[in-house]
Amino acid sequence: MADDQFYREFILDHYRNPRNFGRLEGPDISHEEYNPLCGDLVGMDFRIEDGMIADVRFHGRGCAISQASASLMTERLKGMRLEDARKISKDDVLNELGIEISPARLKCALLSLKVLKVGAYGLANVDEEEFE
Amino acid sequence: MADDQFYREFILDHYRNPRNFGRLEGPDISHEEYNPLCGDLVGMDFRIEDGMIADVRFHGRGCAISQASASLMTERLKGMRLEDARKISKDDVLNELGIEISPARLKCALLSLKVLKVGAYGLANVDEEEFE
Amino acid sequence: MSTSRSSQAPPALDVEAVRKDFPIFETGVAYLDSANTAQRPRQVVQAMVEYFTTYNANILRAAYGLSETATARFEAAREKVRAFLNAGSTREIVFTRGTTESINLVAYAWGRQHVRTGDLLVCTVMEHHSNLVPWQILAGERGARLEFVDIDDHGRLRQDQFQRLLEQGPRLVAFNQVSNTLGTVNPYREMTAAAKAAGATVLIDGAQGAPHLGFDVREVGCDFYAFSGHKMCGPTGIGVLWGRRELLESMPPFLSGGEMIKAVFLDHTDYADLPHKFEAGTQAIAEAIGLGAAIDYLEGIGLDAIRAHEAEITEYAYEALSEIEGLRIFGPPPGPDRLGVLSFDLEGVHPHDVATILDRHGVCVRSGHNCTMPLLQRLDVPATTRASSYLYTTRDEIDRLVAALHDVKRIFTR
Amino acid sequence: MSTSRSSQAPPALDVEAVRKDFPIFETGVAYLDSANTAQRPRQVVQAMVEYFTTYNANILRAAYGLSETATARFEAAREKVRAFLNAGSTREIVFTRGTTESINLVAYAWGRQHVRTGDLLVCTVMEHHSNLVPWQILAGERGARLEFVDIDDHGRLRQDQFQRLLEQGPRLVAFNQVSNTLGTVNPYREMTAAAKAAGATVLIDGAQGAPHLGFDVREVGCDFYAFSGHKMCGPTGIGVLWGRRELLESMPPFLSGGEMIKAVFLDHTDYADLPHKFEAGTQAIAEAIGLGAAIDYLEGIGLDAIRAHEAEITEYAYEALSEIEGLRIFGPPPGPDRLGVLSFDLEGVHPHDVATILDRHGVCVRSGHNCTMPLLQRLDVPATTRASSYLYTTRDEIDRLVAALHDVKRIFTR
Ligand SMILES: Cc1ncc(COP(=O)(O)O)c(C=O)c1O
Ligand SMILES: Cc1ncc(COP(=O)(O)O)c(C=O)c1O
Repeated sequence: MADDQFYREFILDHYRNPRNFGRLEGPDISHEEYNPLCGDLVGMDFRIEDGMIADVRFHGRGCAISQASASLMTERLKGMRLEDARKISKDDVLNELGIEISPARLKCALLSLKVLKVGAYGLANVDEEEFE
Repeated sequence: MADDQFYREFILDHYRNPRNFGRLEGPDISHEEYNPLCGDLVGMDFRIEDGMIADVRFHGRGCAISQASASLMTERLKGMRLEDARKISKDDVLNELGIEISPARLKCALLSLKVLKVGAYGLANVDEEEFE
Repeated sequence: MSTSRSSQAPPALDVEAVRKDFPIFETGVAYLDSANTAQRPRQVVQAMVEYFTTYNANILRAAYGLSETATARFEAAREKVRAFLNAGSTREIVFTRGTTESINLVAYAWGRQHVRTGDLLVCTVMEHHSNLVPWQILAGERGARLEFVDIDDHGRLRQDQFQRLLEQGPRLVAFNQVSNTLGTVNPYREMTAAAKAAGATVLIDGAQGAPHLGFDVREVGCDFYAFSGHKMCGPTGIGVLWGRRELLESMPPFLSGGEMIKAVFLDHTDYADLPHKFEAGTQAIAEAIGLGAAIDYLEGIGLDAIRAHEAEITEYAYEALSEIEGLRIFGPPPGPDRLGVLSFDLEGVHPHDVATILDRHGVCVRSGHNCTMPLLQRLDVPATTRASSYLYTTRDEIDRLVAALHDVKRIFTR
Repeated sequence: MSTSRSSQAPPALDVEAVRKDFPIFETGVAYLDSANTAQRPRQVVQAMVEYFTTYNANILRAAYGLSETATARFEAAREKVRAFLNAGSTREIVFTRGTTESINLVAYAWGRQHVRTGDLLVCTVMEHHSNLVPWQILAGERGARLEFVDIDDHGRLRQDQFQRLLEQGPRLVAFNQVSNTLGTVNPYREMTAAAKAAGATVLIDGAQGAPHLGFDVREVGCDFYAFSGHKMCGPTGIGVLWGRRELLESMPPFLSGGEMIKAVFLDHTDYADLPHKFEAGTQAIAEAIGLGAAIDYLEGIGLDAIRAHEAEITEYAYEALSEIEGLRIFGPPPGPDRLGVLSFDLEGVHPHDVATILDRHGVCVRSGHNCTMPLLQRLDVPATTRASSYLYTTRDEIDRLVAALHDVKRIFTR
């Protein structure tokens, strides 16, 4: 049925077995974001070497969408050049999830992207609308 | 037509030629009331002798209803015992005007009664609802 | 499965007949989010449409027929609210946008006048943000202390703690009649009596109480009571603050401008009498009339009948949910001190995922913090799923909820 | 009798077609009180009914379809308002109950933060009480000075006086775009530029301007703009405050409670981002959606076409009224700086008597002080009779007004 499409196996797998879950010791960058609507939290620690994401871990709590999205994000980021990471867009994230996300859940899906943009790029004044 | 019924000749007569209009010198009682909705004002001065209204004058400005009602009221009051004046009711006033008054104009029609009740009887805590 | 708990037969409610009054049910949704906002019967919508299309005019200000009709209907709605609350006078009925504005009105107009440095304000840990943040801000501004009554393991207020706080002579006691997350009906009569005896001013947040239990301000004896139209089948954009007349009279105005004045001069203003002193600007006229129609509607069916129906549905739902493995319900068990608000946790599945899957089954529930974050911190959960019922809720809707929850479990244990 | 003043042909407005959208005209009234509140077209009523009957749910809070639809429509209404005002972002659009609440929001949240002892606040003698009393109260609380720009004999603001007040470096300048008693369109672009140059924060009360002229917040360059839905064919219970983003961001919240928070803890609260920081509690959802429909409706007809129609009606009415002996019209003659609000005095007859007799002819006009008592004190009249028009007003209605006024004269000179 439809929900099996929505909560696809690989999403539930990332939710139940999150990749790169945990903290880094002495990270070069560390940032957390919080979704007030549902209480979801995602944080990421980065080790940067020569402009490259040498290591990344995430921690947090929340719904399957926000946690699977963060887990997927860490897989994508590992070994990526920061300048390429900067180009990751909302659409990239949604395409990777490969499901149709309703407006109320968009913030969940994009929470890890927000952590990346605000934390790793220091885009403190990033427009909220990008993550809605 | 209907309006001729509403603005009956004697009302317009009292409006144009108010009876007992003016002030008393050194009145025993003097009181004014104001209708914030339309800016109508009615004030009355009383001379009391042996519990009897020996003389009364009114002053004010406003619509035909409020001014004619005040003029009619002074005619009724002159020579009346205070204790009888105390019994004058809302219905008495409306019956004397003899016209059907819409809710928005009721305050105009009853402004002089309010002056009488609050001023002459000292009913400072009189319920506003009585004059609405 | 369950039967009515009361031994004396309550007036019967024909839920299928009731549902015919609510056009939205034709869409087929199972609406279990009435604690968030209720559905509106056509009688309420019709009352508003009638205003807009046959006697639409501003109130109080004009001397022509349309405006007089509008004024009369608006004031008739106020009288309906007065009767609903058994208040002594319509002067005590102030129209606002909702519970939140009502409470803010008190926090600003009464609070700024009466609360001083070192004063104690007593609230509870189960309050909706709307009956918590205004007091937090007031306490911060005034250097007052804000203390919270905790709950016990069944989601009931700890009366022992409340008593100890009362011994400190609080300036204000503010609590909800019914919790919007736990469904707990607080012992508001007893709490009010104790708080008044301790010299406190008492505000009761009736947002969740008024729609189901009603309220008798004279019997309870509190000082302020606030509720929202939209949670009791009325429209959005309207609510009520009831206040004791002497208190309202001694308070400065809150919002100022048109309609709340007797006379304005460049250098000063004389304020209008109650209730207009607190109703600045053009009022939510259609909405007040709609609220009046909602009260007529609920009273036509009978609050007792509604209460009995809800008690039955609540018991049915509570039992059905309890049978789901890994599901934990917050708040007291069914009984006279709990209404049909069922917040729960489903092990291993976040409430947002629960709600999303339920939605795909056409079942509408709330997920999140229900505007009670401090309570959720106390319960140590980041969010809950909440199913809430009202006069139109059926066993069938509960069955659909339960079936959908089994699907959630199936998906998440695949 | 009159022709359109503009040389370039404005888009035409078919008033009979327009009137078919307004069910109330089937009652036969000549409605000349639109400056008080406008009539609502069926499109607006329908938008609200649709919400109530097909996707009625609370917004922002829930993750199911009905709630998402409601949220999307509510936020789409905000976007319509943004476009209507040409604002830079929907974050600058705050929903309120109306102009009065919008101005009070600024007086509380901005005023309490920025106004200090000895500061100068500049207002005008023609303000509606809603743009006067809040500043009076603020000035009183803060020990600030409140000064008023006077009018000249034509009901225009005395710009010489305004300049002199600006030289004193006021903290705030607050004035209306259009006067609700005189019909004067103030030179708001020039006044704003001058006030900004003098370092003042500028609030414009657009209650009478928005419905007829619209407003471009970026072109004008003011800091706050307030208007009401019910005066522009929208429902009651909804209005807007537009504020410059940096200003709104730096202001503390006004009302507090649900929806305006990021996170609440027992000892502190983090507030939500704009615009939600200023939208505490359940919003007037149906009403915001109705306002969106009203904007669509007005823009569908075209503000230019509406303006041209009103200019023609105003000129027609001005001439017709001027011919009545003993009748004196307040405010400027017809022209680009006057709208269709015609307040007048009929010698020897009190406005209340005028309105009562007009009502018996089915003609609805306002009588009284129009919530501008200081202006009436300045004009030295206790009250006025006011006839005001809008997009649906016809020459026939003006003719009925004139005929009824002759009857007033007949009765009073009998
Ligand atoms: C110029 C002006 N300002 C403010 C207001 C107040 O608007 P509202 O009553 O909708 O709050 C009005 C209308 O009454 C007005 O005409
Ligand atoms: C207990 C309680 N108090 C206050 C409120 C706030 O009501 P409103 O959002 O209508 O202002 C609510 C509902 O949201 C509530 O459930």
